Amino acid sequence: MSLVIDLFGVAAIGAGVFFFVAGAAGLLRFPDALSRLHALTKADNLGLGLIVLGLLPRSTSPLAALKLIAIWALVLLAGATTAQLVGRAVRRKGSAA
Amino acid sequence: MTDFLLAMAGLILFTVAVGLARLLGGPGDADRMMAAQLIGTGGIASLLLIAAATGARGVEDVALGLALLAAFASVAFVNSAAPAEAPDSDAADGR
Amino acid sequence: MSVLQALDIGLALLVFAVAAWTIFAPGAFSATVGYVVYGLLLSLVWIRLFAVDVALTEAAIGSGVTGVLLIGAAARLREAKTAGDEKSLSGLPRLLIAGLCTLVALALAAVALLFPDQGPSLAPQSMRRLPETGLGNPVTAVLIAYRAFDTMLEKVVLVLAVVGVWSLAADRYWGGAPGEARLARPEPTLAFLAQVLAPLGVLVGIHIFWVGADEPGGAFQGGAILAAMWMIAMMARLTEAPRTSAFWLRLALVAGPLVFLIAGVAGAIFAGSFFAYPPGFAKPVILFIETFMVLSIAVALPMLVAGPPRREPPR
Amino acid sequence: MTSATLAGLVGAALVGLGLYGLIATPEPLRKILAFNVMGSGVFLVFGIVARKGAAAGLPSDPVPQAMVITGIVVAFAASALAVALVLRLFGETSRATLSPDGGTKPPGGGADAE
Repeated sequence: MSLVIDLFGVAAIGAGVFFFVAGAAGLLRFPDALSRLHALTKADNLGLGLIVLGLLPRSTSPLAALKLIAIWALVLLAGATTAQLVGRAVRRKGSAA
Repeated sequence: MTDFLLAMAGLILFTVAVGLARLLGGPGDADRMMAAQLIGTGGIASLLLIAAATGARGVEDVALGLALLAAFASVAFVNSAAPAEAPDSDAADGR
Repeated sequence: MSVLQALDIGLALLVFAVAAWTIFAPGAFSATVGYVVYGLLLSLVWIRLFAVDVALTEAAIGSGVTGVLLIGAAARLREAKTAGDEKSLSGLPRLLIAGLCTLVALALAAVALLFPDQGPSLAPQSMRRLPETGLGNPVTAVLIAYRAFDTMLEKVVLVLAVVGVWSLAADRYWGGAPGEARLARPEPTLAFLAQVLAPLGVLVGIHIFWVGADEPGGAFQGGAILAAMWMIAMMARLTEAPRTSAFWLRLALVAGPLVFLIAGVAGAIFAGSFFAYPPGFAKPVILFIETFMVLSIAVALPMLVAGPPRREPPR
Repeated sequence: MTSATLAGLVGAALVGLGLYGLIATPEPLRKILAFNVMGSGVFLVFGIVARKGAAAGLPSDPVPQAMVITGIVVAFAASALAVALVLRLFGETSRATLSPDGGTKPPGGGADAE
C-alpha cells in the first residue's frame, strides 16, 4: 500500500514540478507580458495542484488534508484574480508596463 | 521518498530562483509582480514538500497563511498602479 | 552531502541573493518587490530551524502586511526622483563602509561558527512550568505568561506607532479617515477576491489564534491574518477606512494592552505578584487576554498601513 | 555544517548587507528596506541560539523564538512609522530625500503646513 502511495506521490509531484519548470521557462522566454502571465498561471494552478494531490495520501489527519486542499484553492483564487488584475494593468499601460 | 520530496523542493526553489532573473530584468513592474507571484506559489509548494519530508509540526498553517496572503502584493501593486482620477477605461469595453 | 544539506545551502544562497538584490537593485520599486520575496523565503528558513511560530509570524507580517505597506509607498514615491540631487558617495568612503560592514558580518559569522553545539537554553525551565499555565505551546507560554510584561509593552509600542503615524497628519485632517477619497468604483475582480478571501481568512485567523494555545500559532499570527483581511476589504473598497476619531476604533486599539495591564495588576492583588496568574485558572485568563490582543493587532496593523488621516472629518 | 550554523552565517551576511545599505543608499525608502534586512539578519542569528538550545524534547528553544516574534512586530511598527514620515516628507516637498538642500521648497513651507 505504501508503495502505491509512494509511486502515486512520485508521479503527481514530478508532474507538478514539471509545470513549475514550464512556468518559469515561460516567464523567462515568452515575448510579452500577457503571454508570460499565461505561463505563470499554469505553474500556480497545475503545478501546486499536482503537488498537493501527491501529498494528500501522506497527510496525517483529515484536517491536514482539508488544509492542503484549502491551500490549493486559495492559491488558485489568488492566481486567477491577480492574473486578471495584472493583465488589466498591463493593458491599461500598454505593452511597456 | 524523503530524499525525493527534498529534491523536488530543491528543484522548485531552483526554478523559482531562475524566475528571479525576470525580477531582475523586468522590463516592467508587472513582470516583477509576476515573478513575485511565481516565487510565492513555488515557496508554498516547497514549504509543503519540506514539511512532508522533515515532519515539522504545524507547517500547513504557515502554508495556509502564505496562500491567504499570496494575492496581497499584487493587489497593492494594482491598486497603486491605477491612480484615483483615471476611470477604469476597460471596465466598459470588452465585457 | 545529503539532499537536505544541499537544499539548505541552496536556500541560504537564494536568501542572500534576494537580500543583495533588495539592497543593490537599480530601482526602488523592484527593490521593494525583492523585499516581499525575501520575507517569503525567510519563513522557509524559519521552518528549517523548526521555529514554526516564527515562520507563521514572518509569513503574515514580514511578507504579507509589510509587502502592502512598502509596495504602496514605493508606488507613491515613484515620481520622487532622488538619485539626481543626491550627492552619490565617491569611491573611497563607499569602500570604507563596505569594509567596515564586512567586518561586522565576519564578527557575527565567527559567533555563528563558534557557538557551542549545545548552547545555553531556557527550554527545560519553560517546559517544567508549562502544565501550570495549561498551555501546550511553550512559545505562547513565554509570550503571555513568562515574559508577559515584555509582550504587554510591545502592544503599547504598537499603539504608540499608530499614534505616531496619525500625528503626522495636517491639523485640519486630524480625526479624519486615512487614505484619499477615491471616486473610482470598486474593481469587480478585486471585490470578488475580497468577498471570497475575507470570510475564509477570518476563519483561518481565528483558527490560528485558537490552536496557538497548544500548537504553533497564537495571538500575533492570528491577529495579523485578521488584519490582512480587513486590509483586503479596504483595498477592494468593500469598506472604507474608519475615521481615526471613531471611539470604537480607539477603544479596540487600546483594548489589548489595557486588558493585559489590568490582568497584570489583578495578578498583583489576587495571585501574589505582578502578572502572576491564579493557579489552576491560568489558561482562561491567558485566552481572555489573548482575545483582546488579537483585536488590537487586527486593528492596529491596518491603521499603520493606511497611514495618517488625509480626509477632513465631518463637522 | 548544520542548518542552524548555516542560518547563522546567512544572518551575519544579511546584517552586513543591511548595514551597508542603511549607510550607503541615499533614498529613505531604500534605507527602510535595508534596515529591515539588517533586522531579519539579527533575527536569524537569534535563530541559531534557538535551534542550538533545543532541549527538553523541543526542536528549538521557545524563549528566543518568542523574542523574535516580538521583534518582527516591533520592526513592522517602526517601518510603518518610517514610511509614514517619508511619505509626509514627499507630500511636503515633492521630494523624498534626506539632504537639506535637496527639496524644492524650504522645509515647513509646504501647502499642508499650518
